[in-house]
Amino acid sequence: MANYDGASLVKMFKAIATAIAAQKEHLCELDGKIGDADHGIAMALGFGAVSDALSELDMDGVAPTAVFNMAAKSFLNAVGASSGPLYATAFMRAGATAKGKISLAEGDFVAAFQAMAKGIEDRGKAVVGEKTMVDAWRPAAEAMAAAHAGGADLAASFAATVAAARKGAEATIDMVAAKGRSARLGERSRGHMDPGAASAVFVIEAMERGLDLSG
Amino acid sequence: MANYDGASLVKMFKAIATAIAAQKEHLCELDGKIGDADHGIAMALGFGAVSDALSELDMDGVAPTAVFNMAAKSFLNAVGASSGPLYATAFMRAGATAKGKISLAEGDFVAAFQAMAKGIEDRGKAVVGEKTMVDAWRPAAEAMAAAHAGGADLAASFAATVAAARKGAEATIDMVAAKGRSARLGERSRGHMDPGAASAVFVIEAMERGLDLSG
Amino acid sequence: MEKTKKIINGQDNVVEEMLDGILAAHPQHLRQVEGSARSIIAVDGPRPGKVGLVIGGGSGHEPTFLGFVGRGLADGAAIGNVFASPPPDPILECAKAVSGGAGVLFMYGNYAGDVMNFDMAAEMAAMDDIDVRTVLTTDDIASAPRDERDKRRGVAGNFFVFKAAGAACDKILSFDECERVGRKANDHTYTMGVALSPCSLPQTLKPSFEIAPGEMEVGMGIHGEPGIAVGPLEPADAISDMILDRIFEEMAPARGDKVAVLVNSLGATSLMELYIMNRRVKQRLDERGISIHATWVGNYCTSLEMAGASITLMHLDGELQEMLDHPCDCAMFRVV
Amino acid sequence: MEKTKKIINGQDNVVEEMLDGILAAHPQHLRQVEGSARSIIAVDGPRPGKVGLVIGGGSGHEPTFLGFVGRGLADGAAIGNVFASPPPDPILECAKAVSGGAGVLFMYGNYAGDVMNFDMAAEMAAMDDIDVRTVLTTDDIASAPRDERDKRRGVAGNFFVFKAAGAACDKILSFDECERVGRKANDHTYTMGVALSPCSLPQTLKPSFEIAPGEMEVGMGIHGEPGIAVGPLEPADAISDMILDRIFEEMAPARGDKVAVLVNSLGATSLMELYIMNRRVKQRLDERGISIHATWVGNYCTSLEMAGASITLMHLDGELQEMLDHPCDCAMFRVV
Ligand SMILES: Nc1ncnc2c1ncn2[C@@H]1O[C@H](COP(=O)(O)OP(=O)(O)O)[C@@H](O)[C@H]1O
Ligand SMILES: Nc1ncnc2c1ncn2[C@@H]1O[C@H](COP(=O)(O)OP(=O)(O)O)[C@@H](O)[C@H]1O
Ligand SMILES: [Mg+2]
Ligand SMILES: [Mg+2]
Ligand SMILES: [Mg+2]
Ligand SMILES: [Mg+2]
Repeated sequence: MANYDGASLVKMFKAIATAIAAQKEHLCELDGKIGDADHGIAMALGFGAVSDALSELDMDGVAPTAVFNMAAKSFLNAVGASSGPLYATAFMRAGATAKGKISLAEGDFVAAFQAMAKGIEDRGKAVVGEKTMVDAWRPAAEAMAAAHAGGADLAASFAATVAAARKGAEATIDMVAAKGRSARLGERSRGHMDPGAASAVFVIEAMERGLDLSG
Repeated sequence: MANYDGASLVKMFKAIATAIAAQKEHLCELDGKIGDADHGIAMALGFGAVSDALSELDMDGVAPTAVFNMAAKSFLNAVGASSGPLYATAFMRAGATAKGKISLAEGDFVAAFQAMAKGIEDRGKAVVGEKTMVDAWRPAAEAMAAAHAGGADLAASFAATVAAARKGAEATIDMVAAKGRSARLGERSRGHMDPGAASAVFVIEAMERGLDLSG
Repeated sequence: MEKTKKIINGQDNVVEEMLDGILAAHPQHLRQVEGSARSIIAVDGPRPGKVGLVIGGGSGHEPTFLGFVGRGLADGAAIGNVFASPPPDPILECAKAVSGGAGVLFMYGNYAGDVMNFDMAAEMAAMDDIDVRTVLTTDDIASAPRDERDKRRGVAGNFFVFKAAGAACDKILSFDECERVGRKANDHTYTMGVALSPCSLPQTLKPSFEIAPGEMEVGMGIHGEPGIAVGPLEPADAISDMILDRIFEEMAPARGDKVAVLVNSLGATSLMELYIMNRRVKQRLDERGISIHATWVGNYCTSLEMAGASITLMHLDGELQEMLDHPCDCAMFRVV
Repeated sequence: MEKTKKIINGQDNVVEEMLDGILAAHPQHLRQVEGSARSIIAVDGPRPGKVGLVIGGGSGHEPTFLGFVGRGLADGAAIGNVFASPPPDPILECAKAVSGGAGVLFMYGNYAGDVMNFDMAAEMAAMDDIDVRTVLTTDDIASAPRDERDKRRGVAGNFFVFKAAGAACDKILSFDECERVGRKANDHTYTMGVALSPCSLPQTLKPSFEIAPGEMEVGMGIHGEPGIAVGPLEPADAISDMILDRIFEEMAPARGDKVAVLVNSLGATSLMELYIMNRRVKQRLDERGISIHATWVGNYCTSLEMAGASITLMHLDGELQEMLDHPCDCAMFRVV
């Protein structure tokens, strides 16, 4: 059973930054339909700043908590927008679950995902079904927990997690937004995927890729 | 030999108004190339106002001078722009040549055309070759004089006048503007017909049509 | 697709470069908080014993927010990226810089992103012993039904709301009073607008949304958030009537009441068009026997180069009128 | 072709309706001359013994000209149709209304149509024993070579020129002095601009000219008259440099000299872009050791909804600086 230290989390965040940069335009287009067309910009800016900040870190023995906290802080200060406090809170909460650990065991990801989902829900005062990134993060966190409880290894757990996030994001298409900028659209928000849910899928996919789960 | 009273001049001005209204867009387009795209608007506004004002006139025994003066005044107050003072001055001067007459004889059109061309030149401080309406009006006036001197009747004189105006307007295409708004373009003004020269042709054609020269 | 043309250098530094240009133009009015480039405060505003007023939000709405920083109006503004809330840090730095010990009011448009960032900053300020209260502007009557006023967005009317609260602060009213005036000002302010053509973010240089030829978007948000309806472009009077009818319905003004008027361009719409709308506003107010205390017409809250306009009415009483009339001296706005 | 969207009623009454809206918004500042709707004068400006200042020209440049009518600046403005000179009559009526017996100055941009109409009005005023002198603004350095300055157009810089002359008149200087200050102000004022996208007349609702994708027109006139060159759209700094280099060449400022700066939008170009340009203006002036006395940034002389911007520098001496600083109170512009 593999363990993931601070350095591997840095690699994970860099993978997220790369993935999001590639989806910048696509996410802006999604946001253009029901929001203000800047979600790709915000996310790319945020994870770009995370990646830059983490490059400055001394990797030698860096604690997972420190990586999450630095990610939270740099994301927050780079972004503004809704996604800023939402992801910053998610990473801060994830960091808290890793407090005192020098690396994350497979099971620690269950706690981290739960904390991230909860952090986003708390900060956004949102629940599943309101057409936000919560609709990807909450099922993802549940899938991770269920897979782990069922004895799956981290690779299999992540596969389930990604699948759940995707399904959750797809489900936002049919929803009417109740939180965030698009909430004012009422029925006009239906028929489009929530950009924050869409980007959550790219984030979680990139985590899977960046963590080198084959190890 | 026919004589033209005030009422027939009113008819003439109405014919001009109709002709110019039909060319409004075309004249704006020409002006768009080397000016500010409003020449058709100005001319249509001006002759529209002339036509409206003349409709108010008591036609019974109205003097040609009165018609010209009313045309000048209503054109001037409706238009602003360069064409306003230019045509207003032209009509005022034409009116002056008709002073005291109850109708215009064929030869009187020679004096009227000379006065109009001169009025435009004076007001605009322009001469032939500077890519303005003078390039249509001056040769038109000369052609009218020459034809009349050569014994042509008014119909034939007008035919020569219209032809000369057309030729003059065509000639502006190759000129570089030295007066008016387009004078700042230098070489970039070459290759386009001057809108004021173009509209002069429509005006003179409409005069020919409106005067009922068959009489 | 054809790229939207903008006079910018690169897409990444538009806000920094804009701020440099603003500070270069208005050194008598504005300065940066040391070490916090996105925190801009009034040279001559904050002072001990006065409630500090911090406004802010995304860039791209100029002269909102920076133009309204100055003596008698806001003490500071935290500046976000284009159409994005500022992060908590510059908000916090503004709060620290303008705090005169009497409390700090945060006022900004009601958008999820801004709320989350300003709330985080307020939590951080509390740790620095700065007492922060928040008044959200929610003047966009098209953005939620009347019984959900607290869900509405803040748009051009925040100009009136900030002005009134800024006057209260400048008069050294108590924290309670300043907050009360701010809330009251917001409750008395009603805005609705139409958009005719879209804007493009500097980062994408392409229109953030589409409005079909011959159509307008009714109630569109100032970041291009879709409005409540799409319809054929109407004449100026019909547009003004549609907006005013909805405003009157909510405001329920009585004969003899007084209002302040703001006819605002979203960017590309010209003063000529705004004044044509204002002509109708005056006619309609006259018809109803409502008197106009003051009228502002121009670019007050823009959305980059979006075409469109909004009408705001502030329903005045003696107090609000006094607050609007109170002098202020800002970089881009002055009442004498 | 797709029609340009505008918030208007009909194409025929835009100017009248705009004027109604302006008068409705600014009753403290502006009023119509009785019986001459297109002649607008300052409520509190003209007075016996003072040289009267009449400005004017076509509509579509708002806030030019009406916005600059008020105590301390112009006494009256004659308003033409969109992009067309006013006819002599409203100009004459303005002259009569503002004449205080000390002479009347006509100041307007140097365009053939305006010159002919204002000249006719001046001739008519002379018959009414009103002594009229004319100062044309010719600040557009792109519109003719330096040795033909009197052929140049008046553009955004007329704001500075009117301001200086208006101050001279307000200080009750003699007719000679007012005229001299006006001419001097014009001689010291240099403007150049670029256009990015065209405007459409309300009467046609289609673009009056074309600027290809990715291109800009350098030195374009404020009515869309073609400029001196067409080229690829450059970054803000390069555009500012190109303009400033030409201005510096003509102005030949020495280290230690003072200027006033105006960065003006032609309509659709946003404050964000203007301030980005102003950042560069400040850098370039700093480099040369030229000090900035004051900076104005915004919509001062527009061309309907054209996109583009111009930079104006006024080369100051003590006198011109005093004239710019002199208080004025206009509907759309104030110096306190
Ligand atoms: N209250 C909220 N709770 C959870 N997620 C939210 C909330 N508000 C917005 N979001 C998410 O943020 C996304 C928009 O992010 P972004 O475009 O970066 O911010 P902004 O709306 O401020 O421009 C939405 O698609 C949604 O998923
Ligand atoms: N000084 C002048 N002398 C004679 N004709 C002139 C002069 N200036 C302009 N014109 C004529 O006026 C025409 C433009 O008229 P118009 O578009 O109505 O006026 P403006 O240029 O004021 O918009 C030009 O095409 C030219 O023929
Ligand atoms: Mg967004
Ligand atoms: Mg023209
Ligand atoms: Mg945003
Ligand atoms: Mg014109």
